[in-house]
Amino acid sequence: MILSALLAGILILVVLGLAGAIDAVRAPGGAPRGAAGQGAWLYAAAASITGVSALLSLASLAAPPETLVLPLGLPWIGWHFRLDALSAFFLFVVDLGAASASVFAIGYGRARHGGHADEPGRVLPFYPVFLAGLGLVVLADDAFSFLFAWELMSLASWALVLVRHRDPESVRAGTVYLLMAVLSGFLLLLCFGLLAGPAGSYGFAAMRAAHPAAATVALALVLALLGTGAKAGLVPLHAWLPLAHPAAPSHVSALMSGVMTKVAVYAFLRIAFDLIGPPSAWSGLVVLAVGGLTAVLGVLYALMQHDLKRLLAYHTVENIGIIFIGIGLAMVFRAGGEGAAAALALTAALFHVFNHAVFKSLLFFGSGAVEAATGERDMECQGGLIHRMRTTSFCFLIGCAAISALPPLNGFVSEWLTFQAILLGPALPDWGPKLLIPADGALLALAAALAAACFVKAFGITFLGRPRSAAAAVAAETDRLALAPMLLLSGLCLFAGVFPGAVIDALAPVSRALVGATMPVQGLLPWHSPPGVPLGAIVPVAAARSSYDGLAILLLIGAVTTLAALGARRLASHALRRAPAWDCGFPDQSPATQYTAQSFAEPIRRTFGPLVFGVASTIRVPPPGSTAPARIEHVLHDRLWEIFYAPPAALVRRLADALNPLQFLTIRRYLAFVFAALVLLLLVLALTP
Amino acid sequence: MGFSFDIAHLLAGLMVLTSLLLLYQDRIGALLNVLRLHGLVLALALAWQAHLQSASDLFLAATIALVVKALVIPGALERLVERLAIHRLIETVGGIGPTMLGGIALVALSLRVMLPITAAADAVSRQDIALALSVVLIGLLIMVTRRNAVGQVAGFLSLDNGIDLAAGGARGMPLVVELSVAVSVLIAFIVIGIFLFRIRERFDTVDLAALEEFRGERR
Amino acid sequence: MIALGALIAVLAVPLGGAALLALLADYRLTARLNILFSLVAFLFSLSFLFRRPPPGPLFMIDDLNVVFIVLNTFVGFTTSLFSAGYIGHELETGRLTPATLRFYHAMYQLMLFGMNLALVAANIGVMWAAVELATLSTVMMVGIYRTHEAIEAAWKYFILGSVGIALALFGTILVYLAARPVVGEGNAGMIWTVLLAHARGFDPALLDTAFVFLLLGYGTKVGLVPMHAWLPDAHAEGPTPISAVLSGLLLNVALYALLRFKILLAACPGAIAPGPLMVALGLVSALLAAFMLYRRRDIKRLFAYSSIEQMGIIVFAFGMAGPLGNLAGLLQMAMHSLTKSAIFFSVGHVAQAKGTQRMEEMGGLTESHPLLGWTLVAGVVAIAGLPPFGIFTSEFLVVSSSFARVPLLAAAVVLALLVAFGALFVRLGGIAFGPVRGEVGPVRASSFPIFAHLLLVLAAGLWLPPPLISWFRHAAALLG
Amino acid sequence: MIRATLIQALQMALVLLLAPGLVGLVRAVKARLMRRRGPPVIQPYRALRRLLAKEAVIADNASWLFRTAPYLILALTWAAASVVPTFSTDLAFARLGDLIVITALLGAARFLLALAGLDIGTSFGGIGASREVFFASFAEPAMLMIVVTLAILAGSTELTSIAAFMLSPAAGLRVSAALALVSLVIVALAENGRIPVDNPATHLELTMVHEAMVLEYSARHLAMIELAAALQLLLMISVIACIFFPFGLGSGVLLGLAAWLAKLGAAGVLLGIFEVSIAKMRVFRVPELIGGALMLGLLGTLLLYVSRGL
Repeated sequence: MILSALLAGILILVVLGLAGAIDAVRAPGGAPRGAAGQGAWLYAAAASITGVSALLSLASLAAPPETLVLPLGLPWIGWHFRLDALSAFFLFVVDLGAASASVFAIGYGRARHGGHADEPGRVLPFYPVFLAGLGLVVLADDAFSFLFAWELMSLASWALVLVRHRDPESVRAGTVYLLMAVLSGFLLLLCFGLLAGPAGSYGFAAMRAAHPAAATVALALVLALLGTGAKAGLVPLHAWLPLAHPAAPSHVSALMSGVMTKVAVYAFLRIAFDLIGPPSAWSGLVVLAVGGLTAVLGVLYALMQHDLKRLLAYHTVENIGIIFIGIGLAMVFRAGGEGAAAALALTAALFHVFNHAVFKSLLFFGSGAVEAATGERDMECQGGLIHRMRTTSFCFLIGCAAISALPPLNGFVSEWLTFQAILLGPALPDWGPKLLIPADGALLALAAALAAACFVKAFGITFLGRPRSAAAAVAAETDRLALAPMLLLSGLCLFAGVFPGAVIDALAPVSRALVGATMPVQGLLPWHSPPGVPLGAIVPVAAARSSYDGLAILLLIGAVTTLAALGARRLASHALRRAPAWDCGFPDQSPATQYTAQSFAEPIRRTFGPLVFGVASTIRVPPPGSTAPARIEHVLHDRLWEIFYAPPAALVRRLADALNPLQFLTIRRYLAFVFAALVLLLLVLALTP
Repeated sequence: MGFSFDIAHLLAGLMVLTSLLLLYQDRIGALLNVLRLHGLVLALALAWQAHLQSASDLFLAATIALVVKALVIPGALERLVERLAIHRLIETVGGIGPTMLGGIALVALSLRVMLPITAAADAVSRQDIALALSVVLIGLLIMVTRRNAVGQVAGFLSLDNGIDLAAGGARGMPLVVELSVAVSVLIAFIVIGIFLFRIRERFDTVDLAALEEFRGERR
Repeated sequence: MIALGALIAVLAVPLGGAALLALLADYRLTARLNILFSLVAFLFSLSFLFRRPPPGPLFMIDDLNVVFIVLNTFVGFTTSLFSAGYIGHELETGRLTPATLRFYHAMYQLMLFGMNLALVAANIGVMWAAVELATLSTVMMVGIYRTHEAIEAAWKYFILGSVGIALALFGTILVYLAARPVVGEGNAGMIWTVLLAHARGFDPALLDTAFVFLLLGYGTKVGLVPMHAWLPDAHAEGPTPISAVLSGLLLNVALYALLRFKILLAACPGAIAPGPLMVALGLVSALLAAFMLYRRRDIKRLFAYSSIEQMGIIVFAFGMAGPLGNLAGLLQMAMHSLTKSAIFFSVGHVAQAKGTQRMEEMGGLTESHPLLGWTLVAGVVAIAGLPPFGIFTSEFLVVSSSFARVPLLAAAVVLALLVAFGALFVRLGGIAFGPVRGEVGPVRASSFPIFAHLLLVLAAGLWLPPPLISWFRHAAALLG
Repeated sequence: MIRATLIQALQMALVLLLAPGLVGLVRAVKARLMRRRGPPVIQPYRALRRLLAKEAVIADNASWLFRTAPYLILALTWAAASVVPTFSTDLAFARLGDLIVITALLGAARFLLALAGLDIGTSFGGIGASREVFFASFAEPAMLMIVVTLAILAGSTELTSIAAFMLSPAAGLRVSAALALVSLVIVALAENGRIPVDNPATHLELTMVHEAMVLEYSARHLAMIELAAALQLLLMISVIACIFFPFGLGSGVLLGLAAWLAKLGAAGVLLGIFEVSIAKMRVFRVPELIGGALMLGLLGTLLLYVSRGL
């Protein structure tokens, strides 16, 4: 019942896409049609559908699985759908992001430099289809409809990446993106082909029932990791992500970063935990290693960015790494028969999935608001926005704190849970996990610390300090409808951080379905909270081992802050005077003397540079007597791009060049080819007995 | 069998021999003469088959071969050479010696390919097919090794003669006449095409760059 | 009887049409008549879906070729629609004259006749002749612009095609020779049904040799590497309707011939398996064409190479055989016909609007010509095998079914698809997006054919009616 | 329950009260070792009082964040300090969080401080914030490796449980614990901005970190930050004491109190001696130092495997 309602919602989304196309056709050439709010009706409709859908999926989280077959696609396969705990959870994440992005889009469209206000015709037809694709992937229950939805999702988002198509970078980003997306589709296709076997049983139910050989399982897992990793942004398959995500309008970037990468995580979970039988420990270790590397490299690259949205996109890479660390741990623990630990690790990963969807959407909305206000994505042109965009800056700060894993917000809880799972690693009997898991813990901690550094930079350079450009100096707060979802998501960041038990208990059905065990019941809600456990407290394993109480921490901080403030009010002078900045007595009025995004990250670049980045520095010192300033320039180039992307591209180019003369031969030579082929085939005939 | 087989065999063998002769020629005049011979031998072979199979339509085919392939087309080619003032010497690729060796290797190949044919197939067709295959292959070889339109047409013609030979040797094959007419039309088209479009060296040029000017990509 | 009448009509209408159009001078009238004849042929062919004539010595219609015939007449019809708008513009720019148009229309119908005949012929000799007829008529049309390039292309097409035809003829004779000891002399040795019924007793060595010649001969028309060289230039230099017909139809007709012989070979136990040969040629074609896509500068040549790539995949699928492989091949073939002709329709409009076929001089089409630009995007998306279009379905079947059997081959196919994909989308990015470049001429021609094709492909991607599938399955079963 | 609440309240009051004294002690020790008379131990209290009494001057473009940050920073540090067992493990807030939570609370305080440093838009604030987060990004993984070692050793990340384990005979003498101690000391030095990482006594020097960030603060705001810094120092010392020298923790409040005060005094003296005998490092050498701590932590984990015979 719920499943049909959800599918009906998706169908309406597709119809909305068509309506959007018609709307776009009526305003030919994508020219603005009077009011800036074109398409508001569409976004409103999308928001209500996805909102209802989010609630429905939340409600069916603990319900028994529902299935449905539609007579579409290939007749003997059909389109199978299934709503179980895993899909319900991910659908909730998807629809939560989608609903808030849709509401944001209405306000975003009204704003001054709104990302799509100038080209609504290029957004409206594809946006609802993108949402539909996201939802369909999660609900699909056979390889065909899964890949159909998967590619549809990629395709629609590709079109959205190309909204600013006049920018050649956008077009390039779109091409790289779609190529990687298609690569991921093909890898998954191969994976499903393996799992389906020669008989071609593409239904997930059949794959679940089958017991493939160990080699098949291993190959399928590798393919699944590569295929979903290419979509999720696992290093080194991530290179498209920081190109494509920022290029789209901000509400779409939010969806791509916050939601679409989660759908890839979903795909991996579905394949690795559900379709393939119990994996071996080594596969979990591979996932673990890849996750750790992804987390650290993602954040290091993020630190080097000064385009706000690109920074956020690289952070998505980092967070995907964290999620995959959790997943890898769950795989290792499950293979080792540690059900409770596997449940902990998996819950941590899923928790982080939810968290990242929330705060990454929030941050992208914030960046969209900034872009709409100043017309610039470059952080070096911002500054001081906290004075003019108060609500935006507050929400963005919440998002920054959450993504930096600061208590009492949600990001901390999931990372803390991941740490707790990591701390259970040394108890495993094998040497591989024993050594790798603590190392991964160090990587995770490094990533978390660097993330904090990065978001100090992101928030500090963008919102604090003095305006670095004229546009930033006159920026105005963004539209109210754009603010509403930001406030909502900020509230969710706080809620999930303060009542983590509620989230953990809600995830229990998912964890039971995937690893056959759950975490201990936490104080989900007051009415079935076990006696003696405080409301906000979570106990991952045992109370004596570790515990965390988000609500109490919040209350404590609140109380102590009030105490400090009251104390100061009582004891201290109330006098306050505004004056020019002190700056050690040398106040300089030029905002250019402020720390920039690049200079902020300079120490980290210098330290990690030799390892990770290729940096070409040029120093230009003017000749003696010249008053021109000396300049130092760093050009960062991505080592991973050079290792993993450039050679294949160069190979294709070389082959294309080498083969190209075949177009310009004489007829005689072409005849010679035919002749050679004939003789060759005859020789084959003559020589084969 | 006996005598009738021997004659058929002889004529088919002659076809291969003439094909090799064609391969050997590097002067247009001689080439065209050999081509005439080729057509003539084909006509004879077809006629002999017609006699053997007492198939009247094969006589027609033989006549067509005689008229079109031994007379009209070589004649037309000769006119072409005069009108377009084509160089009398045909530039070949790879030299005559290796080409001849290649031709002989092709004969060997076609025999090897056709050897496994079961004895159930009658001896005439077994021989004919093997030799016809050689003629076809040598025809292609001629096309590939001649840098000159006329040389290539000659190659194509001899290839076609090989096919006719095979068709004639296929006892009771229907539509032989129609097919041979169709192929003759094809060749006529080629010749007319050369006339019409003044394609002198379009088959080939020594200078690749000159040719590329005509390719759409380099416009 | 009715069915036989329909069959004769499918052949007679284009033939009569060709004769009539050759006589009429008014190009407006002839263009309309061209549409009319094509439509009538299409409608008649539709009747085969419900009622088929019994197989006779001359003609036969079975599950396999009915797919081809309906597709053929349909694309023939839509292309004639497109052509009517297209030639108007060509007349204006003076590239064509009313006199050449008369010739053009007559040739168009003649070509349709040739293809229809090749598809319904029960006799392998007739089929061969019909393919030759279709080839020659397209050669004429490729050269119709009389530019150096067009003549060059037509000439190349002609020569390579002739050699291919000759090889196919030799192969046909060999098949007859193989059949003769078993089925006796005379016509019976060239009739499909008879051949197939007795294939068990044929001499395998002869059939093997025959298949090599047929594969190379008809493979030339299919556009298989290394016999493909005519294809890009013929597509690029001829009028666009002809490019659409070449890619959408002629390649299929040649493929159909090839498939027939494949069935025959499969029925003879001692003969070599045709599968590996086709798989190898298909893969080589797909890979080479994929790499060739990168350096193309002419938009029509680009899509011509894409046709080679697609035909490679299709031949690969048929080579892999099995119920899924054959089904995938048939589906892919049908989808490719529809999609590629739709692409050529859009490309034709684009080239006319821009006044050039050079891709460097095109840009921002989605902005300057939104409808055209987006249909082109949709076409490329479809041809690249992305949902919601039908090629996704067939490529899904090709890759997944072959991967389960021979993983490495499937990996090679995926490589080819990816490489081609990259090239197509790099190009598409420049043509359809980015700042507007080049002339911005108006497009007046109807976009109905484009939409009709794309909608069909879209519908096939979403939903394949069970009757259609069972029909395809029968055909696939015929292919073994 | 009531007892725990009382002890908790006492501890929270004590840490706040003792923290400036600890700073004063360290300064006094350093001054003596440098043969200066130096200020008295209670000098920090005086400074705080004076700061509180003054009129606050803030920059024209200071935001609300700049004004609220000091209170939050103090609160976060204080909250972290309330979880650490100082003189008794019977704390009402003991289950609020474990060692990781404490680290994270301090991280949150640092996050705010760095933001406050950037708020005015001066180059000093920027340099301080940049370096602060730079050091922290090494210190945190090192801290986590210590946690891993302890978790393997004691089977818990809760400080009370760890302390209980360390008091039990099962603890014994372990190399890995010693490595963890060294590592933790380095981390503590870095986190508190002590020599050799930062020099809390310097001003207007390009190497300064903490002082550069708080340059724009004055009066009561500065007082909060100074107090928070002192509190953090006390907190880290208490953590070290609680983990590695848990003597007196389980044996009554009074004894525990006495032991804690003794430990604080000893630590203050040791810190003073250490700071006098070593020079400040170049900024870009610091990662090597803290990276060393990280390596020690890893080594500790490895050695633990060995000692456990795994």
